[in-house]
Amino acid sequence: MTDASKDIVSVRSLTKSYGATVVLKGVDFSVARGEIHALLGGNGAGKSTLIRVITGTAAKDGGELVFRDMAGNILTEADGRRKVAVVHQELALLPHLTVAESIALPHFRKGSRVYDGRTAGSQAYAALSMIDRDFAGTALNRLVGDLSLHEGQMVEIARALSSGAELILLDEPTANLTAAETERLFGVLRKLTRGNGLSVVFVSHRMKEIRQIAHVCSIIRDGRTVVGNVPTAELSDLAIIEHMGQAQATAVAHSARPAPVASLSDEPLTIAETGFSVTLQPGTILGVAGAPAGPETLIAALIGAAHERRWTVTRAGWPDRFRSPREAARLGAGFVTGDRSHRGILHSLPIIDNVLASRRATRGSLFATKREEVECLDLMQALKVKAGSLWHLPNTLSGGTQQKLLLARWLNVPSRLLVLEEPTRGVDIGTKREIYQLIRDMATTGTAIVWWSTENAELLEICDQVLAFDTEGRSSGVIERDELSEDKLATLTGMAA
Amino acid sequence: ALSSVSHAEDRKTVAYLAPSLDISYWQWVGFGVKQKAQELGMDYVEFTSENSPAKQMDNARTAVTKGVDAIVIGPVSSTSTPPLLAYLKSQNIPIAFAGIGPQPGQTDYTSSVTANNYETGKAQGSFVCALAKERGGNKVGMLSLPQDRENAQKYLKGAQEAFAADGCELVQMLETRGLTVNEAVTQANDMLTAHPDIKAIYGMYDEAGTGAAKVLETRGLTGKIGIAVADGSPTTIALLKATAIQGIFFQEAVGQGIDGTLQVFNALTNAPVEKDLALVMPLVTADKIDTAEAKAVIARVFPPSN
Amino acid sequence: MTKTIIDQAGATPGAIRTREGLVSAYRTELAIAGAIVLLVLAVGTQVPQAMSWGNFANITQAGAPLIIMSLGVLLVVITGGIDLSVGSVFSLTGMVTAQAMASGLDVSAALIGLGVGLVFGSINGFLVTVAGLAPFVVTLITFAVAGSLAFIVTNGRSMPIGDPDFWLLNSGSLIPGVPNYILFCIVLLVVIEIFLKKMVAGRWFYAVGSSAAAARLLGIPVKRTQFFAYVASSLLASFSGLLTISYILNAESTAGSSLMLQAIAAVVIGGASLLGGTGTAVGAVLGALMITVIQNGVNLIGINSFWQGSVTGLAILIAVLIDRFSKSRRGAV
Amino acid sequence: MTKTIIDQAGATPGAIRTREGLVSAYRTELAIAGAIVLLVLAVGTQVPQAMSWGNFANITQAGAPLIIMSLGVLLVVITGGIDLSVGSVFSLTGMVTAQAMASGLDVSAALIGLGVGLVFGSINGFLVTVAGLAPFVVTLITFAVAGSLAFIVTNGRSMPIGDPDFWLLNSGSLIPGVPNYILFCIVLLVVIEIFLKKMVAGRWFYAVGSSAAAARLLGIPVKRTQFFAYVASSLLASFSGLLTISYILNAESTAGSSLMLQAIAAVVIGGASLLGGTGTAVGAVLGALMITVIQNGVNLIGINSFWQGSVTGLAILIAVLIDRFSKSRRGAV
Ligand SMILES: Nc1ncnc2c1ncn2[C@@H]1O[C@H](COP(=O)(O)OP(=O)(O)OP(=O)(O)O)[C@@H](O)[C@H]1O
Ligand SMILES: Nc1ncnc2c1ncn2[C@@H]1O[C@H](COP(=O)(O)OP(=O)(O)OP(=O)(O)O)[C@@H](O)[C@H]1O
Ligand SMILES: [Mg+2]
Ligand SMILES: [Mg+2]
Repeated sequence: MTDASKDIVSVRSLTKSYGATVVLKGVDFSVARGEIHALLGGNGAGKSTLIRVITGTAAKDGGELVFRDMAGNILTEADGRRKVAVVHQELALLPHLTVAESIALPHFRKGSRVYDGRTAGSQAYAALSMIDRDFAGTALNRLVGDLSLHEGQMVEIARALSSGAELILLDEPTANLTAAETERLFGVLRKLTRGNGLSVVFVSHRMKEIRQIAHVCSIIRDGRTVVGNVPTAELSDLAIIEHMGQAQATAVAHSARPAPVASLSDEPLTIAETGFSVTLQPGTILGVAGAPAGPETLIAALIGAAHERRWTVTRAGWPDRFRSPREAARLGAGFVTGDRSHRGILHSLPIIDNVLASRRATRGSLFATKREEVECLDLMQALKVKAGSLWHLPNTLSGGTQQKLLLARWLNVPSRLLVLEEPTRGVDIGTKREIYQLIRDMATTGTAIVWWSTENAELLEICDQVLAFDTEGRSSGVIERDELSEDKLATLTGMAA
Repeated sequence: ALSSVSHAEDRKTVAYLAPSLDISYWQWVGFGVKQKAQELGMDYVEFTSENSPAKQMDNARTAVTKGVDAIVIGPVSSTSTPPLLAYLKSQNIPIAFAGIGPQPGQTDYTSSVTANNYETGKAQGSFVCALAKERGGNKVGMLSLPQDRENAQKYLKGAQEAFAADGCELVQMLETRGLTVNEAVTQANDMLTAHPDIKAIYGMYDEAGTGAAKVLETRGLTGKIGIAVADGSPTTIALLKATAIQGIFFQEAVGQGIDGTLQVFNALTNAPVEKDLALVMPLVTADKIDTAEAKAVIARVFPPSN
Repeated sequence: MTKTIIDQAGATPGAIRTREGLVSAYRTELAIAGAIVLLVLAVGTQVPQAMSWGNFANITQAGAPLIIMSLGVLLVVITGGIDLSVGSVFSLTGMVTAQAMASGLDVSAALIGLGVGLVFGSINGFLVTVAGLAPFVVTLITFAVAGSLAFIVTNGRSMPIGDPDFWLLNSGSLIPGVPNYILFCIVLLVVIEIFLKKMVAGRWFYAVGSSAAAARLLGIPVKRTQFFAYVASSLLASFSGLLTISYILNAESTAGSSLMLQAIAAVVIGGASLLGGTGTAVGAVLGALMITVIQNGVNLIGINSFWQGSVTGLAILIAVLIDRFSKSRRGAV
Repeated sequence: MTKTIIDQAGATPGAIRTREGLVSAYRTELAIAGAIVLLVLAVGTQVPQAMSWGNFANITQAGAPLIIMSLGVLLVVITGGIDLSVGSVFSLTGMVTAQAMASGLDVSAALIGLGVGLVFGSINGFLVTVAGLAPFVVTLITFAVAGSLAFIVTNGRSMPIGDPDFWLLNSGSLIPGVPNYILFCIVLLVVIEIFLKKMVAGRWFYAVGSSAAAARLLGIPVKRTQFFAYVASSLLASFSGLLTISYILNAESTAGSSLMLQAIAAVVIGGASLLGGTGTAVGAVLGALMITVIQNGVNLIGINSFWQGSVTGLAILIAVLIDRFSKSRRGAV
């Protein structure tokens, strides 16, 4: 039977629309004290919207939202929300503030108080060091704007952890974390839920993580609850996927695929630094694994984004070094950024311009034609994008759907090299498989793919070889397909899987 | 009843086109136009050109669209007027200039009522030079109108000639941008800092005199450095009475409006018109300020409400 | 603990619309157009002549320079920049051209005038893209410098235009029956709107303004686009200045000083955001027209000059509130 | 330079910390201060009196209104907004106060003057936060309206200040030996700098300007902060207007018209970005001082006023290039 008094928050028949789009069509959802509750669903199911309604950033249209205190008494919504902390899917970063300030400032509720930098620093240090001690030791006075995406993610999590909230809502917090950081985060969450009765709502598209951390799960699909409060152990992976409405998604294991057509070119590509090199044949998929520092410099060199002197990229017909991403793009090196919100999406442009941007930049055509609309539509259907119109703005799309727009930019663009940073970040389980297939198809036409992922399972599934970096950012070796395993990756990257 | 309707239809309208509103001078010309128009049974409308000749032209066209019968204009500049005059001629509308005249060589206007800036500049230059000599020096400073205006150039030319003739040296001239007292205060301060030996100040516009007087007062130099100013306003008259400044060359703003309006009215009623009226700018000194003569002059300078 | 499992058939994903409705694409523009019509009608009830052909000619003639300048400013604003120098470039172009004519050059003096735009546009573009300075600061500097040069050229004197045929530039009719100033406005409007909407390089303007970082990674030539925007803006300001001296056959150092704020206001009223990434040529032109119509109306009604600022301010406020209100009713933010 | 000590053992966290040095915290400010000193020295070689105490008094006296206005504009700019209405509010405050005194009120007329700031600040704040209009448009409207009201109040006449003691506000000495105008500048500078650096609400200004959307998600009262910024800006503009009429004992409708662009320029020269999130009170004050010193120098040397714009523009350019260059040498962008 329901023991509602144990729930810290519960919603019933919740509805929410944006304009003509009905997003939540009657969601029931409740979180008990001390539990870690996975909130699951496909892209655009309404998870982030539900979180926004619970935290009050979006107003509900109808239904009931109840917060309770320890004794089970009903609180006002305003009082209830004070007990809630959240890490949004699109990070709420304040680029001009220091890390210490970003973490501590929101905890000072009253503007008339003195902002005590020292207390703020200790608070921030304490929270950050739970996830990464080294980072905490060096980051406090850095500007948030100078952080990488994954460092920014840690700042956000630290802020939530240090808020003293009784309920923490984490919307895909691990999408930008390395395996080791995820592991440490899970440790902290377990400790806090057990010891302090903290409740956690956890959104992720990574099945492995869900099984690791969540006691119970709820699944929403198309704005309705289809599974509510079921122990995670009671549901098989397949059942979960089915409830999400993605039954067609089959687990395609790495299968032998036809040799690359190599129509574009037979030139191999050699990536080298002092005392190390790896050659990439057309049509191969090179995975990149390890702490972000190493892959970041390699990728910057591959696409000409920074004046990177450490790496040389050699290929007949290409210069020693790209001077700009534009030069790279025109010579056939495409790139999907991992920082969707700040370096990927063009927020004020409609979907069609977002999708076609790289085609237009590289093709050298003068006019944006009507034919492009058809092309765009095809791409969106290939990626199962849920949208009302090609002319809607990207911020009307769910996080995972926006990610698909980034991928669509380079899909089927004849390129010699495609560099992907976490291309499936935030993409749901069903579509992920299809993306793997689409990328493999591209490889088959001769495109060399560089795929950076922090999700080892993904690398194992799709890559022909994997280049590993250690935690110091040094390349620690290439693993060939036959030797690829979680253990081997863990040893070379210095990070436990 | 019929006659009153036909009377209303007969009523003429005069439009006043001011170059800008940032100087009270142009407001006072407007006052004169309005006053005279009432007297003559005409309606009055006004437009502002924001120092832009294009806006001035557009204003004229709007006025014609609106159905005005005559125009009194303080032009943005003399050279800005030829197409305007051509247009008004084609519409058969009489136009009188006030304050600033038409471009030399133009003839298609009804009347031009201006101050004789060159002569005034000469007279004021002599007066300022005399002030300096009374105070035991021959160095003078000038707070000038922006030298992009013809009237300012003429004042300056006259003044320079007078200085040369009378043996005075113009050691510094600073031009205003904003025509505010505050700016004049800053400029007078800076001028006296750079040239402490200045003995008299030539103020080319009213706010310049007010600002210079303010600075002298702060520095305890009132009377020790002479000030003469052109234009005249209640503020400078008060300063003159307090002997904070020594002389005002009155420019008859209201008078120019009155005279200009009368000339266009004459043109409309086929009465004889006077084409070029160059009004002298009478000097009034502190001892003469309360005479009937001076009062008659002041009535033609600014509206009584001021 | 409540445990629920509901099963439902997979929802069919709705069809994606590919056509952009004209009404929704130009919603802001329609709102302003409506506001303009209302304004004209309101003035017309007071002053019947407001609705005459003569007055429409007045409005277009008076508005043409602002319209053209606003189109240039729009290009910069779309890329996320701002151009404060346009009014000064406008004045300086007039002075330089008039001076060149006075020293004996024929109509080719106009090319020298356009050269002013080219030079200042390039300086703006250079300082923004290569030196990496903030657009506001850069164009504030060129605003001051060009404004000061406009006085220096002729030592402050205003200059009549000697060449009697020069008025043909503004008031002649390349196409019989259509005065040039209208022709130029229409051609520029159409060319720029098509460029922005339909040409790849035009879409780059929006991409750069939307996120310069993202645009760079996409292989879009960010700096070249920005540079081009500043040059185009200055050139259009120059051209607008030429058109004006051709209209009144006189060049004045202060001719453009009130235009800069008006042009930016026109662009913003027309729906562009100063944060970049939005705005249309149609909107900018309508914004400029709206400002012109307000000024015309204020003059026709004979509102005391002192009140003009207040009336203009309130009219703009009402226009942007209407736009804002129509937006929020449709749920968009 | 930032010195970083990594706490490996975690034994005594209190003793180990990272510290931001004063020099690096105020790097831009130091660069401007240096530029100001250089400017004064350069003018001094031409006009020795430039280095006199009298001239320093001139500069502070002339600069005080701009300094105070710039501090207000800074608050708005930090939150990512802009305030174009300050010059008009400055003028209107003067006219209203003078008129109130003329109609018999005593020094309490000054409170009515500040009321002008309060009203216009609230209107700006309301339209930006509640109506959600763009700050540029909102303050352009209030710029026009307040500017027009400044004429309407006295029907265009300038007004002398009747009360002979009113000059004490500006030139009296609440603290013996320190004229009030200097006192006000220093007190406002210190209060605002401490507020911005050390108070939670002050940090909110930076958070809001850094990213209003993120700040909102973090529970920071974005609208309240913005509203407060506009009110503070208008109030300081009003106060600055009072100080000016108290100095010259005369109120004019156009008194503030040149100040708005100067105040924004001061803030930007002082290192604030118009995109929000950065800027210091010290920087804004130095920026305002720099502009004042340039004008003073131009007047002292007696440079033809036509050249003032060019000289000022180039000086600003050099200042921002020095700042920019010193930044990129340190690797920051
Ligand atoms: N501001 C908005 N305007 C219109 N529609 C919106 C808006 N925000 C979200 N939506 C729509 O609401 C639906 C649910 O979005 P939501 O972000 O909650 O999905 P989600 O479950 O978090 O997906 P993901 O896993 O991709 O993050 C989507 O179809 C999206 O297009
Ligand atoms: N590397 C570190 N190891 C352990 N604790 C640290 C470390 N860095 C900072 N802290 C903690 O954070 C506190 C504040 O650090 P911070 O550098 O912000 O201080 P601060 O610069 O002196 O503050 P203020 O902003 O007042 O100048 C320190 O007193 C310490 O408790
Ligand atoms: Mg989501
Ligand atoms: Mg600190």
